[in-house]
Amino acid sequence: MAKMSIAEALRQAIREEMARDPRVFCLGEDIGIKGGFGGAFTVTLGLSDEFGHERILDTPISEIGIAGVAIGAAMAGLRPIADVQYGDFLFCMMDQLANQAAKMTYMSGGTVKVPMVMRAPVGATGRGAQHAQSLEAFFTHIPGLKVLAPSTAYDAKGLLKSAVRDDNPVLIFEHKLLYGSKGPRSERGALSPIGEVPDEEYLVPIGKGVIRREGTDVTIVGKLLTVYRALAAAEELAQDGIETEVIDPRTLVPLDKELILESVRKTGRLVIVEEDNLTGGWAADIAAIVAEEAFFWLDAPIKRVSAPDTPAPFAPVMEQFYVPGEERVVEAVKSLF
Amino acid sequence: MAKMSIAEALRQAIREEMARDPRVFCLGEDIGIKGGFGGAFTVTLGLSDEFGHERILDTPISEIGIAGVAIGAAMAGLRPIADVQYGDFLFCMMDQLANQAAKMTYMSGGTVKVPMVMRAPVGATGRGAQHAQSLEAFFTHIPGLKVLAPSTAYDAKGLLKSAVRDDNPVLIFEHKLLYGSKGPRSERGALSPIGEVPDEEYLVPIGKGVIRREGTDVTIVGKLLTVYRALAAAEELAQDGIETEVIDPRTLVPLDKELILESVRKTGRLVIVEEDNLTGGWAADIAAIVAEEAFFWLDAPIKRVSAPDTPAPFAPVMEQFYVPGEERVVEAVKSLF
Amino acid sequence: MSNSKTPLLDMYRTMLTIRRFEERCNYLFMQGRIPSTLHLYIGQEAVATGVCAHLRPDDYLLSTHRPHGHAIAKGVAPRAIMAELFAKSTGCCKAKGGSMHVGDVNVGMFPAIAIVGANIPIAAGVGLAARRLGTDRVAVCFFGDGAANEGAFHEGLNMAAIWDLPVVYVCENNLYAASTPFPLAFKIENVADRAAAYGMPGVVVDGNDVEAVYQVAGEAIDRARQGEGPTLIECKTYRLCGHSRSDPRTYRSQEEETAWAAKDPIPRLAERLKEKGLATDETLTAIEQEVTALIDEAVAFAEESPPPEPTDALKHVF
Amino acid sequence: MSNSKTPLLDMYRTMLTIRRFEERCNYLFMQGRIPSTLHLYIGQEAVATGVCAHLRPDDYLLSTHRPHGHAIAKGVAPRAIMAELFAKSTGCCKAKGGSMHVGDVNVGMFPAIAIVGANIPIAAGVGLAARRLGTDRVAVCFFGDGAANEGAFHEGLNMAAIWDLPVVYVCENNLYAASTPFPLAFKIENVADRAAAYGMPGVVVDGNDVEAVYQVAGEAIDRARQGEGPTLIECKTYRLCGHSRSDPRTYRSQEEETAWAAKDPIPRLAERLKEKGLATDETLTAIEQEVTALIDEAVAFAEESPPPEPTDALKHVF
Ligand SMILES: Cc1ncc(C[n+]2csc(CCOP(=O)(O)OP(=O)(O)O)c2C)c(N)n1
Ligand SMILES: Cc1ncc(C[n+]2csc(CCOP(=O)(O)OP(=O)(O)O)c2C)c(N)n1
Ligand SMILES: [Mg+2]
Ligand SMILES: [Mg+2]
Repeated sequence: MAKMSIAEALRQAIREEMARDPRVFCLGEDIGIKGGFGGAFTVTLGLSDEFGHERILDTPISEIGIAGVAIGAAMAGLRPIADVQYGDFLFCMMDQLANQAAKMTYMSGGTVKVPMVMRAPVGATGRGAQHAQSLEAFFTHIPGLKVLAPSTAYDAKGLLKSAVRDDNPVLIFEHKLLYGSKGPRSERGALSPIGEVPDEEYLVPIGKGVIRREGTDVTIVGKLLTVYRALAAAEELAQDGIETEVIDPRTLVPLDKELILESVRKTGRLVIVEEDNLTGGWAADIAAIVAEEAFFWLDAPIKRVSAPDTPAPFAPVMEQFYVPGEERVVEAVKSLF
Repeated sequence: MAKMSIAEALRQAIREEMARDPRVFCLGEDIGIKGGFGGAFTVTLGLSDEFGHERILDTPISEIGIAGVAIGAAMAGLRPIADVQYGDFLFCMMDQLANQAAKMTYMSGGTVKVPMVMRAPVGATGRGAQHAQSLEAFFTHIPGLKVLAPSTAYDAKGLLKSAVRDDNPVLIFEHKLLYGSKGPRSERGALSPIGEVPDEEYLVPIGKGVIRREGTDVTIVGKLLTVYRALAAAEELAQDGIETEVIDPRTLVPLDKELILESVRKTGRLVIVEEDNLTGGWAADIAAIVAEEAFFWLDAPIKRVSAPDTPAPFAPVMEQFYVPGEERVVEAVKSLF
Repeated sequence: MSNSKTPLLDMYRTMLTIRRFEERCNYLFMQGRIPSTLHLYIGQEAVATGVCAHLRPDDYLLSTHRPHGHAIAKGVAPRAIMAELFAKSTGCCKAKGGSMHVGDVNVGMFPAIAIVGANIPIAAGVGLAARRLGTDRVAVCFFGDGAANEGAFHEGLNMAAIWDLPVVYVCENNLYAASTPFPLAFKIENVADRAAAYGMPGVVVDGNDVEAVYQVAGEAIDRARQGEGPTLIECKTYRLCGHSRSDPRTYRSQEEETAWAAKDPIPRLAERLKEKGLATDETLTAIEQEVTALIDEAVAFAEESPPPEPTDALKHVF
Repeated sequence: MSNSKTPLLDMYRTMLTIRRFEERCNYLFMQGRIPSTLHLYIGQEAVATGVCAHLRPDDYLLSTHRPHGHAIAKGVAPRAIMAELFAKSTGCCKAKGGSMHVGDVNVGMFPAIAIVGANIPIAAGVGLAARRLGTDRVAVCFFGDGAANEGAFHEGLNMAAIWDLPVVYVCENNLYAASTPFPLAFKIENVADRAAAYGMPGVVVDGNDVEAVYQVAGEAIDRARQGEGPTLIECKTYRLCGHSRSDPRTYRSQEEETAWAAKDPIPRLAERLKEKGLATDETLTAIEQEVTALIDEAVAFAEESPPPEPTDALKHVF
């Protein structure tokens, strides 16, 4: 077992997959320049020394092109790992992801595959409205894409490796405050969970969630950063005698629905916490699933704890209000009893 | 009172607003060419004869540009009505809509306004996966945008006029099968509801829904085409003694939440019908709101009747399976009793 | 690439197959036997034919909302295209795609892409894969004049250029994007002039002259295959039909249509063949009959094929 | 536009204000008194200054992630920018925007746009409004070399060109897009060479020579104001600082940095002023003091200003 950050775990996953399969390569902005950043959050740092600039391919600032090239390369036999510097820029390549990558296999009657990975950092980190969004909900709503959201180093490595081997387009959302990027690319206010990662090779299967904490009184579903908010809230709630079950789905599409439903059937109460805006968020989908499929087990309304329906504000005091904190989770849970 | 189609009602709204306010203008592809189509569904047909080509501005095939120009023009004092030929192409301009139009007012601390309208046809009409999508859910999830979905000629006209006068970016989704476009641009299988439209000027306020049919046993919320599916289902259900209330929110953002909550408090049962894909759809948000705010009035699980999580298939037999029909609505309602 | 080796008669057969295929489509569509919408290629046959005559089955083709001609020229079976248009389970996309998405990867044609310009960066990616996998395959990407104003054009061409990718970009400038005449959307004469913005060679050619297209495309495809990078070819042409289904074409003048009808690439090639002694009227009649039989067969196949099951809609998402 | 009328001393003051403002920002940032990230403009001051010297307060400016210099040159109060960086309620965007979105519509500067290239089509729209409303206002749009590879660049420039909009596009080619050197992303010499692809004039100018920038910008702005359409100006320059906050700049060579430091536009202008007899060392020292006082005041204002209320986050969505 080695201890490492998520950025390191992702780097290791890329390194292993590239060593295993010559078809795997990375492309993106500022990912491999000598003396450069290794991507916006250091994930690819040093990899061009190992694999060369053909396989750690620096691109122009051309998001449509990055996505398009990744799609075309995947259709013709390579296995690209592309990235955007901030998730917000996925909107620049939205047509390529939503209309091309996601629909190609379907439109071809199953004869064409698009085995590509797109990595995107999300979350508000004091940079204002255009570098802050949580994009997961948009992409869970596009059939044909798989969507991952690892919150630990173990999962980040295992899921990225699975994503590279998957024959379909996979988006991986990574939270900026969880990377643990070092040096000039480190983040203020980061949580940077250092996790244990086995020395031997492993995969984390796409589509399997985990229970991060067992409990009997209420279920909290979180993802990425809010898994940690949920765990912190659970600690506090325990002091009031409320036993919280915390679920981290890890994969948003396909979703491990049964894990959530089973938990709610046990606890009778559900709170969903996400950093994204309330209206139309991913939390709504979880609520809708449970309101349909576990309705008779529910003892209380389903609560969503989300950012308000505003863009991300710049000032730290406003941003802290915007991003759901532990207290809001505690309050939401308590309102159910 | 005059009787007219939605395409005609929209055209009249544009004509009146352009006559009223010289700052209003239209831009888009193939909207004003002499001898051309008047847009993909004839909405702007003939308007360039009346207003000239400066105010019915034909653009290159440049969706980023169309949105960008509309945004810039709105920021500097005009009131553009832009359109895309098919809603699916909104993805090509997604950055402009989501990152620029929606956030400009906020980022400026309220000092800049973006009074623009973007019109987009939605719905599956036998053209395959890239000309079929229902895009509403994506845009309801972007704070800073208002989102309208008129299903009658009266609402189409009144809401478009309100949208033009609104100081914020407004998206209007129009269903291809409801336009009633004539001549070469008519649609097979269209419903084309002809509606009464007052001769005198009127506005439909943004943010107010309507009850399309009153009932006591179950609430169905639909939008655009599915309002008609819901009404047809209600007829059928009435024969089994089930009295259905059908709600058409007309405006998705801001949402007339109270109208829905009140109805559910009365009926105790809720079904939401939309043409969009199930996961992450707009229906999820309605379900989540009700599961939180009217939970104790609910007598049964909340049901969503949506398209499955696939792209739109081409073959009519598959498309009919894909788009939720009246029978699926009836079945969903009956499962609640 | 010398003219003596030019497979002119084969190209004639291909062009005629495309023409007759589409005329039949139009007829079937008008009769209501084909659903949806159609973007016909009538008048532009020399472009697809002249370009694809150089391609191997393992070369790649990326197409648009107007793909039937490209598909036939690349070797997709007309019956499989016809069955797709009929929305039958035997269609080249199993009736999942439809007219705007026909393709068959077994002959190197990916499903056509109906978002204008979106195939352009994808073609760059395909070219990248061809090179990185150590093959000498080439990717050809067709698109219209209208597509050259999409951001995807810009990003895709630039990336193909800076990485010297084995891609040939073929712009079919038929003077209109739907109803929009070229000069309304461009302040320049030629789309090919934009090649210079990417450090890529650009060539303009008469797209109604299959020999000229063949010549220019051959050079570009050779360059690409030899690792010398992409080319932008602009073929000046004209669609002798509406933009899509029942387009009345009232945005074009009668004179213009007549002038271009006189440049129809098929009679033009027929004349050349006879001039060059490569065909007689009899040869051409025989080809005509061959083509008719092929299309009759395709229609029969499509009509007899079973439709998909409604629930097939759920397959092939992943 | 003759050199005799050139407001060289005013431009010196502006350039120095930008330089000292940013040096102070950097210092405050390193001290942790400014949150978030910063993209400094140090080294490029001649561009914003030479261009904006021609602009009226009612002309428009569209900026980027690196906007402080543009803002100061356009007349946004340094104290309002500083307060924004400090995340105070008195900031030019009420602390909603931050460093990457500073602006003040009262002096014609819209909030800067941090999505690379996205301001380019928006500027076309602003120009369209200026004309349609019957004014002779001009819109200036700044962007970097990297932005010229975005689809938004392509679509925006083409639309500005075909409609002859009153827009001046100013590409600040500082040889790098973040860490990416120009030749890795372009197979051409000059971004301005792309103007031809849109039928627009393109000009290359030494962006470290404020007189040259002033000259070229003046011509383009005049053209735009007189309804003769847009221009693409490329200013060759260099940032004498990192891309953002604590960038170690290890992707650039020491020699290159040194060579460009020697071309620093501010000492260069100081020399010119003295050569021309427009200033003495004393004048320059006086300006230096003036500027320092201005910036001290801005910092004091920012520090003393109240932060926003947390719930202010909910305001200004619509
Ligand atoms: C991104 C996008 N915008 C608009 C359309 C609608 N549309 C389909 S074909 C077409 C015209 C295309 O013109 P051109 O590229 O010249 O090709 P042509 O039809 O002439 O072959 C348009 C506007 C589309 N399919 N995709
Ligand atoms: C669409 C988009 N892609 C990527 C980024 C991340 N990013 C911010 S600045 C920058 C480099 C910009 O280079 P250039 O346009 O040359 O401007 P400069 O920073 O040199 O002033 C990048 C890649 C972004 N903000 N927006
Ligand atoms: Mg065309
Ligand atoms: Mg730069």
